[in-house]
Amino acid sequence: MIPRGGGRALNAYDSYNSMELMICLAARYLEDGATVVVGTGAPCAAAMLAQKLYAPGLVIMFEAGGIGPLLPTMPISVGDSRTFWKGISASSMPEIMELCQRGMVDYTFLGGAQVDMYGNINSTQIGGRQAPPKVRFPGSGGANDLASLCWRTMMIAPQDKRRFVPRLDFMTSPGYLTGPGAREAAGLPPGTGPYKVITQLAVFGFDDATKRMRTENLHPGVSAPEVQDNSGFELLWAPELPVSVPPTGDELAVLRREVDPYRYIIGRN
Amino acid sequence: MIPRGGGRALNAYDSYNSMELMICLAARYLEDGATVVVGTGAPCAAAMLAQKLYAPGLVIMFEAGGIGPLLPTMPISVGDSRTFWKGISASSMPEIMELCQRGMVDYTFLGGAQVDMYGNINSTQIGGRQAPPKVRFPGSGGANDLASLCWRTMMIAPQDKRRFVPRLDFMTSPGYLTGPGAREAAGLPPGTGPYKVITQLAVFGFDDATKRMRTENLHPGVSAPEVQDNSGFELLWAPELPVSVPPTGDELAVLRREVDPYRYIIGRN
Amino acid sequence: MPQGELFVPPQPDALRDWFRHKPKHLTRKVTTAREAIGQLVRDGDYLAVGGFGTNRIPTALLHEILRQGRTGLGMSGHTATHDFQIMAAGPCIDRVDVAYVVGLEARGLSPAARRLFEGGLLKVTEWTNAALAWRYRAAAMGVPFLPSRIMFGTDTWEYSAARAIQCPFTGMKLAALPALSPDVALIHVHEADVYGNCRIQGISVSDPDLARASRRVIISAERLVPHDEFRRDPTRTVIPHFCVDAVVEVPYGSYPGNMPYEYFSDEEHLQAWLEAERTPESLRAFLDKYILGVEDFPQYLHLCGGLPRLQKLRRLELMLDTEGRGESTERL
Amino acid sequence: MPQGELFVPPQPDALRDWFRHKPKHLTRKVTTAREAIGQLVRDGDYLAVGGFGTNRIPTALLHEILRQGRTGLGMSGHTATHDFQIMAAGPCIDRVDVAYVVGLEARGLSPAARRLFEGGLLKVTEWTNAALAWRYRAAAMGVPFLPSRIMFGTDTWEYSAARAIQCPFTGMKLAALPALSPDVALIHVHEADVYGNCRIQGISVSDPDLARASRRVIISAERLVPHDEFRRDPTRTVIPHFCVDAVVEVPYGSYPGNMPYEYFSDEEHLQAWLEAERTPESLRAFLDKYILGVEDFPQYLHLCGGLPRLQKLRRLELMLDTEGRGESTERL
Repeated sequence: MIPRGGGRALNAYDSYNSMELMICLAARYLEDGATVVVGTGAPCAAAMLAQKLYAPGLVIMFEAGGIGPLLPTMPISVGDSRTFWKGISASSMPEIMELCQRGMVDYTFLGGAQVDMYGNINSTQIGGRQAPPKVRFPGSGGANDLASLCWRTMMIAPQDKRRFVPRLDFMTSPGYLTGPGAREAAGLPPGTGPYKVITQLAVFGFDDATKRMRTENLHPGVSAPEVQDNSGFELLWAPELPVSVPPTGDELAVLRREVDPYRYIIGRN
Repeated sequence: MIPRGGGRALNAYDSYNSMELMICLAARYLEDGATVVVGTGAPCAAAMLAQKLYAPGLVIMFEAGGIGPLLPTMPISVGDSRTFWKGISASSMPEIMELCQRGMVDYTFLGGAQVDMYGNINSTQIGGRQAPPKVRFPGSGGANDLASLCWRTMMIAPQDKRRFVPRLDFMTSPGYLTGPGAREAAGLPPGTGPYKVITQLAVFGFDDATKRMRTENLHPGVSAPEVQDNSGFELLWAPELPVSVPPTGDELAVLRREVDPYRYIIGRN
Repeated sequence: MPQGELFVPPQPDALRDWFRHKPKHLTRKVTTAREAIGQLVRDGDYLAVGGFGTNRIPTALLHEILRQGRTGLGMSGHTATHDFQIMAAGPCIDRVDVAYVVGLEARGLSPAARRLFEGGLLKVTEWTNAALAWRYRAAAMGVPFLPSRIMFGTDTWEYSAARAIQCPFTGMKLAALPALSPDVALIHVHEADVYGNCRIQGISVSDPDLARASRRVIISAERLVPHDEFRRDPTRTVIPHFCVDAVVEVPYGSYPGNMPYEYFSDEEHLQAWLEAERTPESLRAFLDKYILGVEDFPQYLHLCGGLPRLQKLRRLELMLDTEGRGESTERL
Repeated sequence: MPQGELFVPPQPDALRDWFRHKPKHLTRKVTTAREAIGQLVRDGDYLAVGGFGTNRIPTALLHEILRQGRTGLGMSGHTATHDFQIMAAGPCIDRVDVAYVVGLEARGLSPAARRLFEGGLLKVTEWTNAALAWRYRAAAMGVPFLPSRIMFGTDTWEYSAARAIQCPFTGMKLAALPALSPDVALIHVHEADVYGNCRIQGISVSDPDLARASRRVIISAERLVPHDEFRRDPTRTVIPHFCVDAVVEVPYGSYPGNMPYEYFSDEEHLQAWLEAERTPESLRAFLDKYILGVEDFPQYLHLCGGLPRLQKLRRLELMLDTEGRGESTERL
């Protein structure tokens, strides 16, 4: 637990772990009336939290077909029956992917084993590009599709030098590829790309001119050198680096009591 | 009414009109377990008759989405509720067209204002190809699709020199286009094309070598010159010209009592 | 190369921007036909109509377009029969992608629609029902075209705006059909909630794709049902709310067309339309009486025989005889 | 140009011939899992599985493939998780189109599946979920490819077998996805009749397209229902009988996966699988106990706790607490 604030006696909401912090920060980016395709885990927790606190009109979707459920608990699979529990529509994989392709989905959240300075993501394998790999991961799933087609891609991911790498072992899903204009040149829809990366240390955006990852907020108690030390590539820095506003009591209460009462996700810290 | 047979006293099933004859002949071509996309009118009557008499497993489909109805009466529209009355599936236009495109539909029946010696059909307009036309008809509807994609195209049509023409005013739907190999060269699926044309005078097939229309059966009491005189193009002739087997009492009974009791179609003669 | 005009060229990126800014949250969209048409259909728009000509058609919305005197509309003729007839009566339209128009299937040809074509008053591009269905599908998928195997070798092809392409895998020749995203889609459904979620019973024709392909979507519904009814059985949602801009509750809204499971088509009234069309003058008198001279759709229904007539059409649809017994093939 | 191997090249004309000769009439297709797999799945076939990894999966059919010792199968990895795990356990497979495999979502990675990949025992082509979904759709539509806007610029693209094409209307670059027609599809549904008509409640994932794309289709169904039930409400028919070759009634057939509206996934058993996979020996012992050493699926269910366990999973699915009250978020 990271103690929050100064000399007061700690109560339950004065401390939070990094998973709770990342989820609460992510939730604040999802505005009311937006659409978001999420997976299980932290992104789903963030979307649920946003829906309960800030964005009652957030339309949560899952790639297997669930649209607008009243999520009663955290899904275990992006295709399980919770993903369309009292939903607007129990549709299909093509329905969701086509919603994304025709521009109706604002946000998606992705994870991965590695990310580079352009927000490109590896969820396929460690080791050379030629089989057999040293470690095989699941592959794209819907990640490449969502990163290609949704307007804004977000990541919630722990950060260290193994994960923030200068060169991906395999580029599963597109960030800004090799920099400005590269997505459009490659054939991806204009105006799309990585938006925010939220780690246990900081919040990153992407620099307009270079499309490189840029530190925008440091979490409470985190220093800039610490952030750079936990990245295998050189980070850019916003002119101002406001400290991330820590989770509020409300956020933590709803997250712990309603979103993830069994600590499936927030217990993983 | 065309009197059937010789000197016996006529009863109801000893005579029939040409619409009844055409429907009964057409019905015999639809084998059990086949699939057929039909429109309203005579083709639908033929399919219903076949289903009741010869082909209980005939799967009747309508381009708007109806699949396998237990047709209680003749539909008025190929999209009305009779077309999926107690049906196997109430699907969609793309569902039916994709069934055709992937090769699952054996037969279709088309009509038209004009047909040429290759079985090409005009249901678009009379007058030059450039608008405005002298007479405008509905256009392709699903006819071009069905003629392109179903395995065998059938026609039930009255025959005269205005309808059997040397050159169509507009080729709406493909028969054999300009002859052998032309469909494949144009890009249409191999092995498809016109199969039989049933008129008030004769049954026509298509000659393998030339893909031209070929008289195969003369209806009772009809002569070869009469058939040629009612065609604006030169007909080919099968080596044998058996007389069409006239409607049986069973066929006429079912057609008149069950298929078209209000004589919507068979009264049009 | 086909020489037809492409009235609505595919623009996937412009559409992405459009769809991005459609509202996605649950907002109340219930309004009147007058308001919906007044605000969402503009002169010159390209229009597409759901259902199938005389089946599950949004008659009330079409009457309203006629009543408000819209002109210069483009129209998709994906089996447009009575719907086309209403638009041709204005005439509200000046260009049409034809698959099937002018005819009313077995009922005959529309004299008024013929006059537009034969008088050269319409710009025309030829297609087929599958072509228009797949053009909607392409737009709904967010791609600029779909390949197909239709139309080759015919004049339909020559006067379409399709293009021949070669398959990069097989080398096959294919007909590329350009995505069609209408400015406005008008769709009649069985049930909607106030947010625009929709259910259809029976064949959906091309309406799921059409609702997803179009920039603006106006729904008329036989009845509004509680939002929770959709959440109770989300498998049955055919059109989700975020595709929809306006919802109008119109009982008997497909009359004189057939509404599956609700009422059959009124063949007598459809025949009266066709007969009224014989001359422009008789058509004008007919329109004055039934559409232009009435305030709203309930008045039209009243003029056509009102509830007793609709009750009869309901029995016909359900195949009940005059005594209410089922499986009847009587003509009522 | 992408360098992945195209395991199943598009062949629309060969497929047309195949589909032409599938029987279309209503014939009884009910059989056992053993018979269905025995007759319809051959060594070397290319396989695709419906549902979504641990949701609505045809577990009984997959067990039977394992039990009958099929080898050299190809497999579509359109989110294949527990289904992939079963096929990898054989191993029954030697090549895979990957979108999502090896992982079981939040549950972790399958050691046995990793051993296949990391030991170089599989031929692999990379795709995405949308790519495989649209590849099924292309085959279901009867076209050799569909265009899309995915995968560009990545290694996923490089190791796929897609092709870049140019749109004939807009000039846009598009990713052409080759039609994928599996030799066999295995799909678990809620309800089927003896002819193979099927209904699914909840998300359909890609199964409507998959059933239409595949040469042979084996359905396992929670329950058979009378044929007339389909005719009573034909709007709900998701897969029509003429796509289907065999129907097997398997109550709880998606266990240990989730079956929407019926029973939740058995997370304990799924964890036990993952743990058993740690070494080939422990996996073999697990398989011997649960699959290879049993006669049929009911025996497997019995070993896993039988009806009491399934009753618990049913309550979990319906969110009933131990007292049967609704909306419970208790872990039973």
